[in-house]
Amino acid sequence: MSENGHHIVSPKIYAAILAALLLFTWLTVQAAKIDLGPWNIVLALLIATIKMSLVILFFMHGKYSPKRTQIVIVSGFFWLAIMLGLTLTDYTTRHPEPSRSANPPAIAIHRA
Amino acid sequence: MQSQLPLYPESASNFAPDVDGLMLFIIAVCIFFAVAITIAVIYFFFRYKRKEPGDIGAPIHGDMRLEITWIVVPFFLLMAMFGWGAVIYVDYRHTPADTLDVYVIGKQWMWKLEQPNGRREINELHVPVNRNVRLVMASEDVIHDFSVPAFRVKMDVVPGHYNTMWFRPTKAGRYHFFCSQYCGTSHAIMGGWVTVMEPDEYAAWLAGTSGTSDPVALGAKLYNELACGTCHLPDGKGRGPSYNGVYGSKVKLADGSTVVADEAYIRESILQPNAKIVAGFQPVMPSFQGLVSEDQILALTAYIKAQKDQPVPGKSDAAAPATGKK
Amino acid sequence: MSGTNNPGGEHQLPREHYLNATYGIRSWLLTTDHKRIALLYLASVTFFFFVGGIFATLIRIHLLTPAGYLVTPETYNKLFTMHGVAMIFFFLIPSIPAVLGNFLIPIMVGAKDLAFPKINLLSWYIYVVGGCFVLYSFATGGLDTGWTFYTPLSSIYSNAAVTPAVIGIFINGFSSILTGLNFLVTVHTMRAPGMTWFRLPLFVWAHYATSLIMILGTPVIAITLLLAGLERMFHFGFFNPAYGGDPILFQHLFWFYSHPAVYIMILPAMGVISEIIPTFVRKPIFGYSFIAASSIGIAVIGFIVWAHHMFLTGEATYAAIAFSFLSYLVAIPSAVKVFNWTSTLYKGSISWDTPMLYALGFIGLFTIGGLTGLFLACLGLDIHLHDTYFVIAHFHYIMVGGAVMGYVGGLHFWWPKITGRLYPEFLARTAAIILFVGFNLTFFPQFILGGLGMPRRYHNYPPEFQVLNVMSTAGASILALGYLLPMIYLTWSMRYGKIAGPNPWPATGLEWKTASPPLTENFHETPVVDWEPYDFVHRPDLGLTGSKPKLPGKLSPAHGDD
Amino acid sequence: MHRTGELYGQYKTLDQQKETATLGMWIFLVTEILFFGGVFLTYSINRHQYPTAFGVGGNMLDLFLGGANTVVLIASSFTMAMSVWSAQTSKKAWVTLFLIATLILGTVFLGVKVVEYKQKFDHHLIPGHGFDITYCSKSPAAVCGLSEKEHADEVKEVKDAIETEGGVTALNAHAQLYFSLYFGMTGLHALHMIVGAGLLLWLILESRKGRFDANYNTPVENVGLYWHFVDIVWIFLFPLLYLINRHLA
Repeated sequence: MSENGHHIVSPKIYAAILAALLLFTWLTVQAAKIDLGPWNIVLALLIATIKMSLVILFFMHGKYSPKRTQIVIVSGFFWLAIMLGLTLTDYTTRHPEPSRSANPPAIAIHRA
Repeated sequence: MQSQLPLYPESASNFAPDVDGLMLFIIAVCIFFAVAITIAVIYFFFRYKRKEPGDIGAPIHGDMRLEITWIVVPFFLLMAMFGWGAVIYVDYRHTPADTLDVYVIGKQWMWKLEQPNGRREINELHVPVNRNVRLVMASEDVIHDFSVPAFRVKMDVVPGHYNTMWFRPTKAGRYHFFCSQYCGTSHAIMGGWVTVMEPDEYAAWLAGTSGTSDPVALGAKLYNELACGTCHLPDGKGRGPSYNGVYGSKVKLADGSTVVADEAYIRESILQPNAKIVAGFQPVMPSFQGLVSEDQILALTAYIKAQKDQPVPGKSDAAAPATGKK
Repeated sequence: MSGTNNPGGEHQLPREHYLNATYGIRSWLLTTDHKRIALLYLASVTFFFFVGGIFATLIRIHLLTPAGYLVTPETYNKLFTMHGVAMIFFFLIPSIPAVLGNFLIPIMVGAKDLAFPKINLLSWYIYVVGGCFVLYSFATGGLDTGWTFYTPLSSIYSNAAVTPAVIGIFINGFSSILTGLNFLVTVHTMRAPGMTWFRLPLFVWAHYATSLIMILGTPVIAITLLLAGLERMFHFGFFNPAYGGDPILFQHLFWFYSHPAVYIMILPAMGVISEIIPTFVRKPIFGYSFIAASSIGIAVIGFIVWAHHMFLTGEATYAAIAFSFLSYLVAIPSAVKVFNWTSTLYKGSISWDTPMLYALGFIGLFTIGGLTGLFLACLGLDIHLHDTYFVIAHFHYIMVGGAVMGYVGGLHFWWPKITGRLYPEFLARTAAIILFVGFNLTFFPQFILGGLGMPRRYHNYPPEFQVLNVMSTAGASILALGYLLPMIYLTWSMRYGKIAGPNPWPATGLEWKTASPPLTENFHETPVVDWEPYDFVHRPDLGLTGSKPKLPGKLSPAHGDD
Repeated sequence: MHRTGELYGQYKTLDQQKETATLGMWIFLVTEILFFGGVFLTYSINRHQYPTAFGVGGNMLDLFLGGANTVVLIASSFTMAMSVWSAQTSKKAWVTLFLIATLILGTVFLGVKVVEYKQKFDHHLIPGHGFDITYCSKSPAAVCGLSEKEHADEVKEVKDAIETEGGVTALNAHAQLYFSLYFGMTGLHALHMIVGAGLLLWLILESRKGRFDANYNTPVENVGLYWHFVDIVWIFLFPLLYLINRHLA
């Protein structure tokens, strides 16, 4: 970027991205109305990720940025993944316990 | 109990020898490295003290073999510590099947413990020697932590979770237990004693009289302490309905339906007062969620039950007297 | 002073420098000069060090007797909480980065200022505003949640002034973020010609790693405390068990920042030590690239170990095993640093100047602090030692023995650069020794107390623990004296100290190539770097003419393996 | 305020100055990712625990308003991108125009958000003592502006949820978690929008003076980056908050 001047993205691409984003928005609303079991959330997040990538790559010029900027962007998401991923290792491998609920657990203890 | 300057706690459970062995290993490794580095530093410090103001040192930039050595050797030592520690921890987190279960409730700032036969204790825990004991622990308010240094065990007591821990006492005696997770003002006095007894002594102790007091009296005390009486007047003319004769009766609600005033209804009325509003009253009562414990709800329920035979105040309206809402 | 590049003549202060460029209170409060901002930070972190220090003193006096000597339990709880909050968020985290880092990083990389000077000033103001909120909380009811703010104690049950404190720390976080952002961008884009990545001083590498943690970790503590604050203020529920929320989740989020935050405190101190040692040993640092890489390694691995604070919360066994393993990995880069520093001493020409005493003290204390971390990372031992005084002793060895020793040592080392004057050497050496002795006497007994099972945050304790507690309190009084001394003679030397000259030690870094104190724009013209870091052999400009030992034929492994 | 393309003292070249500003902005956005990451994590864990209550809560949001807002925000991202393009190609009048369009769209978004918040308030969905997830299902359909069919669906859904959660108390508690997160997440997002709107206002005033052209457009570009980032946050909030278990309704 600093060496070869500034990349200018043409309005045509912007318009195309706008159209794609709107299409995906419609798609995600439609997909949500169908019962796919656990896949609903996966699909919704997948579509959101695609939309995000489009915004970053084109609206935010991520595709045309110098490598250093791209590394910064990727490392942001990498650290987010560390935070989510490692915390979920705890939650997904816990032994099933009596459900946490609004009532203090003393109840079950008295029943026991 | 011990000399003036104790250096290590007593060893009184199955975990103590394991933990102490590991502790000795890590202490040995640490002392080796700490002493080696200290000696090296002090030796170099005197050996290479500057002689002339303009002197400079030998231009040594590094050595790859040394770097690799002091990455690889510590790595294996560290893995040994990790592995050994993990073995003990896995053992600690996997309770054996044949345990004596004691229920532990932590609340600001006391421990309530309940033996398998229902015998209750406050800030005291009696367990038999050489028997696997499991503590099933819950908190009524904030996070606490049940810690017995002589057993080398501790575990957080978290509201909304059941945490369990286990140990096998190996030596009769009395040992401190502490609350080890900071829990507010009197955190430091939230502790007590674990008494490890011979099995026959324990059996005799367990068979002794229970420590619980009369729930009705307890409920009456709470009725005063929580100022229930400022609204729930016995004559039914307060802002809330009277308790008299309410237990077991049918209560007419503001939405026109009726419910039977049973335990569940009383409990709900204490915790979610606005869920069912008695006809003729306003939804003004605050929730007592978090203010009263389950023990106390039981006591209050017992107290309300005891008012069953009291005369119902006001006009007696066929099946549904204007009562019933706490 | 041993060794000077101008042995004959007396030095003069430069005619114009950053301190006398402009005058008046406005010229300080509206300055964008990184050096002046550093001094603003110096004043404010010193203030908070005093506040935290007074709380610490009261704590130690209170613990003289088993029943507690001085204050009520409520007050005691507030004392240790406020001690922690003041020291961690308002002294340790900003100390070296915001004072020494701010002053030195632009000069070390050969720039006129940081990349964003106005943002730099803004971050000081943010710090002050955050500090005011926290002081307001201290003054109006105090804070009794522990510096960890564990829910639901902090969000539901505490009756103290938690809300302003949480807001203050939230605000202060942005100061940290902006400082880190400024350093990162400066190191990337503002380096002088010839200042390649592997010619950067290790101090800059350490701050680069620190900045990574600041920008990646701090936003998480900000959002965490914000959520806890919302829970407290508006009956929202995020972690509230009454709504079915999970208090353990708060701890995950909290430690995601607060464990790496330990490295925010220690990494810059390691950077300071990596500067002091080669200067006073007059030889290149042993294993430059390994020390640089280990800083980055600590920053990265430091992010994936946080749940070792939670082994006993009911965390899943598998997760605990994974986090214990990762925690042991972070010990390796720390060990690499210690071994390399020690090896640097070999065949050096070691002077016994004050900064060097601090550096050696640092190596000793950090080694003990680091090694006792191995006990706590160990799953089996943590069951016994978690939340006892062992933990207190361990992290004070790292934070006071490590970070504060590094900070005070660094202040001495760069004091001539900052003020243009030397401190009184004899007093300084005395203070360094007093600090070392007082520190060990204060905190070593606490390891034993922890082993005995004395829980932390106790305002009273069983009588059998008294002897050790008295020892600790005695040490604390020596330690307090040790801190007062530098405070006095450093202030004295600002006016009456001997004029230092541009490079009194002499040292090899770019900061010693400019005047002491430096110009407002640091250098008359942009410097060009054509030497390797810590190279004394090819630097005739340092004026070192004495003999140098011959290069050894091969290194003796006898010393290397310790 | 500096003149167009002025070089600050600490930089050597304009290129360096621009590069520095852009890098700084991206690093700031990385901290924002982690900032929002914290709430997203809180959301994920709680949703993982209470899928039913979160489903019920999600279905009480207005899908039409949420969807419309998504469209509005995406459109504003487009106009923002276009204003950057206009600056890069020195079409000075268009810069201002597109910035104004962006600001208007952003304001519309915030307006719709206010309408939604008001609706939640009326429906007793603000966490706290007055919270009652069953309010709309207990009340006649017209109270919450539902059609008879929608109302019947909601009654059934709430009834089923009470059964699954083991009582109305539990459902209310867990639904409060959902609405705490709803207000926390959308509130934080709205706060970022407000900051963004302030920045846009500043840019519009500057742009009217003709400041931004092919030589100097860093502020437009960097505010643009920020605005797109805020858009991205919403791209995730929309499905997570509005669309979860929509198929059950």
